[in-house]
Formats: sequence, C-alpha cells, structure tokens
Amino acid sequence: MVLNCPEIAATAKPGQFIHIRCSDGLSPLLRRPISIAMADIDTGTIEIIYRVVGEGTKILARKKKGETLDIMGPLGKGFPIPEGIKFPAIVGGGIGVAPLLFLAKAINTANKRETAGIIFAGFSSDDETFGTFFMEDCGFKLEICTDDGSRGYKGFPTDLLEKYINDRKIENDTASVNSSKEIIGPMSPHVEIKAGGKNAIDIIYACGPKPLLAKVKSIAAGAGIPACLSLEERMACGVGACLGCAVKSAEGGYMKVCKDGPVFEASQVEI
Amino acid sequence: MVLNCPEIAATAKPGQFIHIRCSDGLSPLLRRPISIAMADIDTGTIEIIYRVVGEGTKILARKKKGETLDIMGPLGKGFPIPEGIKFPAIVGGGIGVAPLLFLAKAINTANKRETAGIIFAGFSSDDETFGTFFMEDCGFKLEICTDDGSRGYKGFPTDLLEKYINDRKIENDTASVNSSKEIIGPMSPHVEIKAGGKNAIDIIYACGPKPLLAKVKSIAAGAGIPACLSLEERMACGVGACLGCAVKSAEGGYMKVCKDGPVFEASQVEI
Amino acid sequence: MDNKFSIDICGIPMKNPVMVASGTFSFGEEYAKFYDINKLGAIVTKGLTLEPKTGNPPPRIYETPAGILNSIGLENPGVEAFITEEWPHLSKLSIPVIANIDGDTVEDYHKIAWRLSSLEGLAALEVNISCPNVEKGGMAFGQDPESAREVIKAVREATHLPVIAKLSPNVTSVQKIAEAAVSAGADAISLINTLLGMAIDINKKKPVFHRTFAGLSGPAVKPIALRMVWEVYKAVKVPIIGMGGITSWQDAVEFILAGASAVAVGTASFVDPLTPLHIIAGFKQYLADQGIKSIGELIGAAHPF
Amino acid sequence: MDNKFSIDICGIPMKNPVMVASGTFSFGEEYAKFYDINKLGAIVTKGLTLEPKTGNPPPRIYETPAGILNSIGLENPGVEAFITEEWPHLSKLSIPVIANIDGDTVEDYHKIAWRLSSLEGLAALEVNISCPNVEKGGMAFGQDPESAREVIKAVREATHLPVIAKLSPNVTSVQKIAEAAVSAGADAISLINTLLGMAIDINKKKPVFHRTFAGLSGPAVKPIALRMVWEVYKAVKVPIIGMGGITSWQDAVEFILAGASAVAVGTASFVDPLTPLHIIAGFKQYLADQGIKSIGELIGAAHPF
Ligand SMILES: Cc1cc2nc3c(=O)[nH]c(=O)nc-3n(C[C@H](O)[C@H](O)[C@H](O)COP(=O)(O)OP(=O)(O)OC[C@H]3O[C@@H](n4cnc5c(N)ncnc54)[C@H](O)[C@@H]3O)c2cc1C
Ligand SMILES: Cc1cc2nc3c(=O)[nH]c(=O)nc-3n(C[C@H](O)[C@H](O)[C@H](O)COP(=O)(O)OP(=O)(O)OC[C@H]3O[C@@H](n4cnc5c(N)ncnc54)[C@H](O)[C@@H]3O)c2cc1C
Ligand SMILES: Cc1cc2nc3c(=O)[nH]c(=O)nc-3n(C[C@H](O)[C@H](O)[C@H](O)COP(=O)(O)O)c2cc1C
Ligand SMILES: Cc1cc2nc3c(=O)[nH]c(=O)nc-3n(C[C@H](O)[C@H](O)[C@H](O)COP(=O)(O)O)c2cc1C
Ligand code: FES
Ligand code: FES
Repeated sequence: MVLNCPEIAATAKPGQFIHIRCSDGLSPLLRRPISIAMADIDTGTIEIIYRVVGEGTKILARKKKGETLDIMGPLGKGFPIPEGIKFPAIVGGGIGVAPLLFLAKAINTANKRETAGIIFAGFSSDDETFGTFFMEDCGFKLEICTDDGSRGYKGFPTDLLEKYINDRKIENDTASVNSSKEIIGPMSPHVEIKAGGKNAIDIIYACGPKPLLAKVKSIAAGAGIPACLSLEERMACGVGACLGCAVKSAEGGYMKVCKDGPVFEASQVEI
Repeated sequence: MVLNCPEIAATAKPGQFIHIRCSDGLSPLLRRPISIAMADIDTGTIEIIYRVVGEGTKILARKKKGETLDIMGPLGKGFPIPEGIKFPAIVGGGIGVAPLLFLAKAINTANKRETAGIIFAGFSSDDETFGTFFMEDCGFKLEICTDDGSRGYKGFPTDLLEKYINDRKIENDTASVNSSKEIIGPMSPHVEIKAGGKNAIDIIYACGPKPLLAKVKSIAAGAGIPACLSLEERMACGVGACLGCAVKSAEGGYMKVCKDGPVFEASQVEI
Repeated sequence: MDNKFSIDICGIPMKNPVMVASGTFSFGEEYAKFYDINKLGAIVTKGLTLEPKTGNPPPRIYETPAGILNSIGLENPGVEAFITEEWPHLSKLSIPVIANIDGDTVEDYHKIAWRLSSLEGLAALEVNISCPNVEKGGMAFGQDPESAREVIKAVREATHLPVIAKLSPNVTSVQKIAEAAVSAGADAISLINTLLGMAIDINKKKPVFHRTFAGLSGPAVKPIALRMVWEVYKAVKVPIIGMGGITSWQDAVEFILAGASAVAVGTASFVDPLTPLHIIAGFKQYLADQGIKSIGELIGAAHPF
Repeated sequence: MDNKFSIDICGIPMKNPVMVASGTFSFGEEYAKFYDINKLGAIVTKGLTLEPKTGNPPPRIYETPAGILNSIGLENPGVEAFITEEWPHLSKLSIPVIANIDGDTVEDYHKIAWRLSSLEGLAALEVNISCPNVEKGGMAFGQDPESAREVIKAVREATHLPVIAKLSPNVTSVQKIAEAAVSAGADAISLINTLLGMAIDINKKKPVFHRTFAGLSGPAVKPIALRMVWEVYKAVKVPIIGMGGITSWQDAVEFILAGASAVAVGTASFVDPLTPLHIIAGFKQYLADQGIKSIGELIGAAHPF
C-alpha cells in the first residue's frame, strides 16, 4: 500500500514505523504499528507491506485507492548506519523483510560499493516472497530461504548466516575502525564497527519472528559482530506514553519498543 | 438500496421490516431495523430507503453494489388490508413514508379502483421528498406538505388529514361492512371497516415521528375511523426474545414493537 | 451423542456445553424459527416471578460500545401462566430446560421454587439473585453473602431440583458470594449477570432509563466475566456456568479454560441468532484439532498446576 | 481564560474541565510533540512510588472489545528521579500538574506525599488506592472503607496540597469508599480506575498476563464509570473528577451531568492523541449552543431536583 504523506516521507528513516487507525469506529480500538517499507521524498509517498492476520489488517486491506487513512508517524528509532561499514548482512523473516527493503536502499545510498552487502531472507514458501528484485537492485547479494524449499535454500536464513560467518572467520583482532559516527539514523543504538576480511560481515541487521532474532543475537554475539534487531511488541500509544510495549533491557528493567526502539542493539535487550 | 433476497421478497408484507447487521465488527453491535419499502417477487428483490442518522446507517451508506449484507427478515406484522375498504388514507412523515410506498402498491393491487385513496406525505423540505411519482402511479391522490413550504402545503400532513375529514363528515351510523377479513397482512390488528360517503376515509394508515402518530390517533378516534400505526422503538433482537422494544398497551402492560407490531391498531397502544 | 463434548452439570445432562442465557431467549419459540433449538446444550428461560410483571417503561435497551444496557424489569407472565402457556411446548424439547426464578422476598423464591418443582421434566432452577432492574429484591440479594445464603437456602428447601445460583458481578468479592451460595446448598454457580451501568441523554439532560441504572452485557464485559469465573473456580468445587459477552467459540473456550463447565450465550444472539450453533461447531473443531478427548480435560486447565 | 469553561476543583484552577488520566500521558513530553499541552485543563502524572519500579513483564497490553486490558505494574522512575528528571519540565507548564501516587504500605503513601509537597507549583496529589496491577497495596486499599480511610488520612497529614482520592470500581459500594475517603480528608474524588479483568490464550491454555488479572479501560467501561460518578455525587459533597472510557465531548458532557466537575481522558488518547482537544472544542460548542453561562450549571444537572 502506497500512502501519500509528504511530511512523513521527508523524514522517515529505515526501521521507523507508522501507527495506523484501521477503523474509524471502535473495533479494533487501537492503532496498528506497521513498518515503513519505503519512503520517497520526491513523490512524497511511503509504502507499507503487511500481512492480513486479524481484524485491523483485514480492514486495512479493504481500503481502496483514493481513500484517506489516519496515521501517526514516523515513530520510533530506526536502524543506525554507521560510517565505515563495509559489508553489512541483513536477515529477514517473512513480513519482517518489509522494513529491510528501506534499509537496503538507504545502505546502498550511503555506502556505494559494488556489493552493498548480503541479505538472507526467509519466507514460508515461494508464493510469499516479496522485494527480491528490489534488494538485488540495491546491490545486495541475495540468499532466499523457504520453509518448504519451494525456492532457494530449504531452511532458516539464520542457518545461512551462520554458515557464511563460519566460512569467513572474522579477524577480531584487527583495529577497530575509528569512526562509528552514524550517517543515517538516530544516535542510539551506539554501534562499534570492526574491520574484517573481504566480504566479512561487519554488522548484522535483522527483523522477523522472535526465534529468528534470538538466533541472530546469539550468532552475532558468538562472532563478535554488532547486530541491530527490530523488535515487535503489542502497542497501545506508539509514542512512549503508556509503557505498554515493554522489552527487557539487558541491564535490568524494561525499554519501550515504540520509543526506545523498535531497533535495538542486540546486546541491549533480552529476547 | 435494492437487495437481492428472493425468500424475503416472496413473503414480505407492507409494514414488515428487515433487521440489518451494518458492521461485521462490534461497532455498532446491534442490528438496525429498516422497513421494507418495496418487494418484488418477480425480480426477487426488496428495496429499503433510509436516512443516515448515526453509525449504523453511515456504514450502510458506504456499501457498494455487489456487496453482501447480513439481514434477518421479513420481521413483524405488517399493515392489514381488510376486504371492503373503499378509500384509505395514508399519512406519512419523513422517512416514515418508506414502508407506505409498499403499502400503497399493495392496496392498489388488492383494491383496484380509479382512486385507490389519498396520501398525505410530509417532508422537511422539497429536497427530502421521495416516492411521489410512485404513490401517484399507485392511484392515490397525493397531498405533499413540507415544514418549510418549499413544496405543497406548508405544515403537517395531519393538518390536511383533519381538514379532509372535517370537510366530508363520515356517516358513522351506516351499517358496518360485513367482511373484515384481511386479504393481505397478518390477522392482527383486527380492524372493522365502516362505510362512509364517496371518498370518505374508511381507514387510516400512518408511519412517521411520534407526534404525527399521536395526532393521527386522536383524529382517527375523534372521527371514529380505524387507524393502523407503524411504531418505532429501539430494538435488540428484533424477534420478540429480549422484550426490549416495549410499547404501552391500551389494556395495561406492554407489547413488543418487533413481534406484535410494528403496526398496531391505534386504539391498542398508548403513544 | 458426542461423548467428547457432553457434560453433566450437577445432574443436568447436556450434549454440549453451550446454553442460552436467561432473558435473551424468552421461552424459546422465537429462535426456534431460525434453527433447531434442540441442538443447544440447554435452555434457560426468561426470569420468572410468582405474579406476572409488566416490566419497565421504554426505553429498555440502549447501545454502548461493544455492549448494551437493558432495563427490561423482569417482564414475565408469572409462574402460573408460564406453566400453562410455555411449559407445554418447552417440555417437548429433547434438551434440558432450566427455569430462571426471581423474587422480591426470600419467601417469594421459596414459593416459586416449590411451584416449579411440580413440573415433570424441568431440569433445574437458576436462582437470579442479581437482577439490577427491579425495585425490590433482585441484585440486592446477590451483593451480600448473608442474604445470598438465605435465598439459596429457601430455594434448596423447596425443591429436589438442582439449584443454580446466578451471581451479580457488582460486588467486591464474588468468591464470598459464591461460597455463601454453595454453603447454602447451591449445586452450581452461574455468572455473570449484568454490570450496573447507566447512560445520560445530553439533550434532555436526564438519564436515558426511567430507573436511572440498567444492566450492561455484551462483548464489553467479557474480560470482567472471565476474571470472575476464574476467581469462583478457585473458591468453590461446584460446576460453573460462565457467561458475559461470549460471542465466538474462542470466547467460549476461554471461559472453559478459566473454570466454567458450560457457557451461556446472551447478547450475542441478538447480533446473530445462530451464534450458539457457530460456537458449538467451532468448539468441536477445537477439541478435534487439539486432540482433546473430553471437555472435562479443558475445564479450568488454564489455572496453574 | 474563558470563564464559562473554567472551573476550580478544590483549589486547583483549571481553564477547562478536561484533564488527562494518570498512566496514559506519562510525564507529558510524548504528547507535547503532537499539540500544545498547555491547552489542557490539567495533567496527571504516571503513578509514582517511593522507589523506582520496573513494572511487569510483557505482554502489558491486550485489546478487548472496545477496551484494553493493561498490566503495566506501575513502572516509574521513583519519586526522586521524578523530581530531578521530570519536574523541571513539568513545572514550566502553565497548567496545573497533579502527581498520582501509590504505595505498598500506608507509610509509603505518607512518605511520598511529604516528599512531593516540597515541590513548588505542584497542584495536588491524586492518591491511587485502586491500582490492580501490583503485588502489594494498590487496589486492596481501595476495596475496603477502613483501609481507604487510613491511606487518605496518612496523606492528608503529610501534605498541605489538595488530596484527590482515586477510587477502584471493583467494589460493591463505591459510595462507602468515597464517604470514607472524604471523612479522612480527601478534597476531591477521582473515579474510576480500571476494572479487574483477564484474558486467556487458548493456544497456550494460559492467562495472557503474567499476573493473570489486568485492568480494563476504554469505551467498554463507560456505562459503569458514569453510574459510579452518579452514585458518588449523591454520597459526598466534594468535587468529582470523572473518567472511564471518555472518547468524545458527548461522553464528557454525560459525566458532568452525572456529577463530575471535571473529566479525564485516558485510553482514548492512544486511539487519537488529539482527543482531549476535540473534547474541549466540542464541549465549548455545546455550552454555547445550549446557552449555558457556566459549566457549574451543568454539574450534576441530570439528577432529579
Ligand atoms: C514496530 C512494528 C512494526 C511492524 N511492522 C509490520 C509490517 O511492516 N507489516 C506487517 O504485516 N506487520 C507489521 N507488524 C505487526 C503488525 O502490527 C500486526 O500484525 C498487526 O498489529 C495485527 O493487527 P490485526 O488487527 O490485523 O491482528 P490482531 O487481531 O490484532 O492480531 C492477530 C495476531 O497478531 C498478534 N499481534 C497483534 N498485534 C501485535 C503486535 N503489535 N505485535 C505482535 N503481535 C501482534 C496477535 O497476538 C494475534 O495473534 C509490526 C509490528 C510492530 C510492533
Ligand atoms: C420497525 C422500524 C422500521 C424502521 N424503518 C426505517 C426505514 O425504513 N428507514 C429509516 O431510515 N429508518 C428506519 N427506522 C429507524 C432506524 O432503525 C434508525 O434510524 C437506525 O436504527 C439508526 O441507526 P444508526 O446506527 O444510524 O443511528 P444511531 O447512532 O443508533 O442513532 C441515531 C439516532 O437515532 C435514534 N435511534 C436509533 N435507533 C433507533 C430505533 N430503533 N428506533 C428509534 N430511534 C432510534 C437514536 O436515539 C439517535 O438519536 C426504523 C425503525 C424501526 C423500529
Ligand atoms: C435483555 C436482557 C434480559 C435479561 N434478562 C435476564 C433475566 O430475566 N434473568 C437473568 O438471570 N438474567 C437476565 N439477563 C442477563 C443474562 O442472562 C446474562 O447473564 C448477561 O446478559 C451476560 O451475558 P451476555 O453478555 O452474553 O449477554 C438478561 C440480559 C439481557 C441482555
Ligand atoms: C496503560 C494505563 C496505565 C495506567 N496507569 C495508571 C496509574 O499509574 N495510576 C492510576 O491511578 N491510574 C492509571 N491508569 C488508569 C487511568 O488513569 C484511568 O483511571 C482508567 O484508564 C480509566 O480511564 P480510560 O477508560 O479513559 O482509560 C492507567 C490506565 C492505563 C490504560
Ligand atoms: S506503545 Fe505506549 S509506550 Fe510503547
Ligand atoms: S427487539 Fe427484542 S423483543 Fe423486540
């Protein structure tokens, strides 16, 4: 779904979301958070990609071209793209691939190289894949996985991520790149980039179901690679006012997915 | 709005209603009762005419051609059309005219004469009128009233009804017509028809706002003419199960608008 | 009879655990036009009183967000007219029929229970100590453990039939009322009746209802009803009939998991008369999908240990 | 200031009667990005405790028909961090700021009230004796007149600030609790806090919330909240701040007619952050349309005589 909203399109960062009032009645009552899958300053539009799972998305799917939609955004903190990253890996599962499209484009813009990085994208089956041409156009090497093997590797994208890393052991002792200044995205999470071998992954971005994120977190920790995870939690306000969307902080206590996230540095959160 | 529902079209009587689930979500929760404004056995369709006043009718108005609607019906008891009526008067106010269209047609069919009777139809203004050609096509003399005088008589249709009756004093002592057997419509209310002079009103049918019905009731009582009133009350079940749509019975206690009505003989109810 | 799905509630044999709630099904004839009501687990009649009651003046129904307020005021033909007019057709049904009873005084409850006990085939009495819409008696009996005990005791003494106490949610501790009812001889507990609410007409600047307050039911109240079933399940050993906002089979499963042995559908029948049948079908499918052998396995299964 | 619309609640001067409810507005900064929050009648902070509280594990929010269940568990930075981190920006607002306070013990309430009383410019204390989402204290204090009295007395002794008692709806008689609070020195009554509810995950066959029960708010509860405002208006003379499901200006007018002197918007802000402003505008128009000279005329006006 493409939405005409120049204000949001002008400032949106990859990983941020909009909060959509699906019904103008009382059911469902709450807004629904949906990631910004693409933003185009020139046309003043943003794009969202969603899966119909319940009442809210069902109503959304019924909207017709030309109708207006009550949305709030852009909300939350997006993916940081630190200067100096050479070979990012993006790991997406299912509908979690949506915000990663915007991220791929932003990395491509920020980090013009022959190969922008690698994307491991998992879907339940070939029918469910989306955005594959786009990701390749952004200069990423694309590895597709499906649960049923109907396309690409049969299995999880984290399997391939793990294999990729193991195949190219990163030189952990090389000097860390001086600058970790972000060039796109908010200040937090603070990420430190280390230099590795050629096409060695120096940062991992992930969005998808919880088991995928947990796996990415453990792979990244094992390999000493920073990882930025986009989390989901049930939301009410979407802006930090209700404390409803809690995620356990690694330091104890909770952070708010809507305001402190949805993107967190993997080591900051418990999942 | 025209609905394709052969079962209802085949059995609907004037004055009956359908109970519509406007939203498939929970707001509004309850169905909305809307009169059957026309039924056509041949095409298997019924027609409803409604005014957008709140959430339910607003959602209804958004439905597009080809969509399906969850309806129950035909519900309630309709207008009785006793054999032997010669010159019925139909009094309608605003959206209350809707079921009277179906009634006019049924009387026309049942009681083929040069002049089927007379209709006094009141609307707030010329813009709000509907069904006028149709009523005339049914052989009725039509008197239109508007609140603002933008069409026809400026004032209430009951003013004209009263005047009409006063102008042609009914001979109350003439023998009552033998048969009061109904030819259309349910058994109750039981109505006894008396013979009057030429074009003297021998039965009154009314639907509209409460003050209109109250006025018709008093005019009819004063003139000794039977009157059938279609009442409105907030409904839940629409079938007689919840006892929610109570109207005070003249004999004490309450009757149910949805099941005992919506059409009542004026002397049966207190309004 | 599908044994997986059948349940015996204090001697009332039901082929499935889905009943219809008192006052939302009248005496069955209206909805019998829409489906075969013998497919239900059981029927509960409109509340009956010794003498006929004309009920409250209109309006009696007012819609609220995901709920309705009602102020019917227990309109009913009285127990004698029930016996002559309604019982003949009800007694022909193949499913249990439960009479819901109400009174202004403890003595009224005793008398009506005694009178109804003479009806051959009546399955049980549901004692409404929770009607918010009447001048005397009703809810007041259900808001205090002592008076709840008195009413149930009086009914218990008057009848050999199973006695189901129907509780009010308008209390600080529903457990205490449930305990009192059981100690007085209740064989089962029904809950919840409606929550006390109101609405104001801002144009007339007056309450919508003549009696000011009315009873709130429908999906809006479901979270509260479910919590009360959970609490009462922990407090007493007798079976619970859960109700309050049940609209879907998922809702029904929640109530059973919270501790209800059966559920009753009320307001949802107004929205879709076929709701009880949809719930029965969906529930059956859930049992099959989950490989559950008997509904008994599910009752209270969401409680820890 | 529009005099028609201004109201003084136990010494808290408000330019309009529309506040925001505790826990739904954090400390104001989030919604300040959406509109000028100085347009509100007053702000009530998130509930504060003596020590920081981490709150309950997720999930903390669950949607129900026309309502939400929340189990936040009073997550807050504690009174000291509030004073250093939040008070500086809050004290710059031109509208009254009311601190909502909570405690595990009567002594906690006394201490936090005393500590906050040192803040220059703080308008009042709202004493939450009705939080359903904590292990100790909270709602239990608000379910019994005697303990309600104790808590309010302790706060009264600790502060010169106006004391607003925030009551729980999970009681048989909210009037009795209100009377107890007023007798102990409450200058105003806020109600309602959330209704105790729950939800069950039918796949996991377990309660959705770790603490099993959670608090129900939103449009679903409005009829109940309105009834309680009506009851408390009849029972006590102090001003009432009405809340519970208010979504539109019409809802707000209903609460004022039932006896509230001001209203608070909670859950509706999540649906539309601008709800309080829409209510202010619509309410103003209603006053004009009805030719009402002062909002005082409207308070409790739906009560007979
Ligand atoms: C920051 C963020 C970004 C998101 N981006 C996208 C996106 O780009 N595309 C997309 O399709 N979906 C996205 N989601 C998920 C999306 O918000 C939910 O699918 C949606 O709210 C479901 O609403 P519904 O009314 O259709 O379903 P519901 O009837 O509300 O629920 C259906 C199922 O989804 C679960 N669910 C509902 N809401 C949430 C929630 N907020 N978080 C987790 N689970 C939930 C329920 O438990 C239930 O099992 C995102 C969620 C978050 C928090
Ligand atoms: C037997 C019967 C036949 C009817 N036939 C028609 C018809 O042919 N065309 C038509 O336009 N309308 C008809 N009505 C009225 C129609 O049912 C209401 O206008 C409709 O329910 C309003 O729903 P809503 O959700 O749009 O408005 P709501 O938001 O529900 O209400 C808007 C206003 O209408 C009033 N209202 C709501 N429901 C009723 C009700 N059942 N009875 C009386 N007042 C109500 C409310 O008090 C409110 O002031 C009929 C009503 C009955 C009882
Ligand atoms: C219109 C109406 C009439 C009711 N009449 C009775 C009654 O006579 N006796 C009784 O015990 N409960 C009565 N109730 C309460 C219901 O039986 C049920 O306990 C309550 O409505 C909650 O269930 P629900 O939300 O599914 O409707 C009535 C409820 C409604 C809506
Ligand atoms: C997410 C959430 C958090 C809340 N936190 C508090 C709180 O900290 N202190 C308190 O007194 N009430 C708290 N409440 C209750 C609200 O202030 C209000 O009394 C209740 O939600 C009813 O109003 P509403 O229906 O408009 O939301 C909270 C409510 C919600 C929904
Ligand atoms: S959704 Fe309210 S704080 Fe995140
Ligand atoms: S609407 Fe239920 S009895 Fe008429």
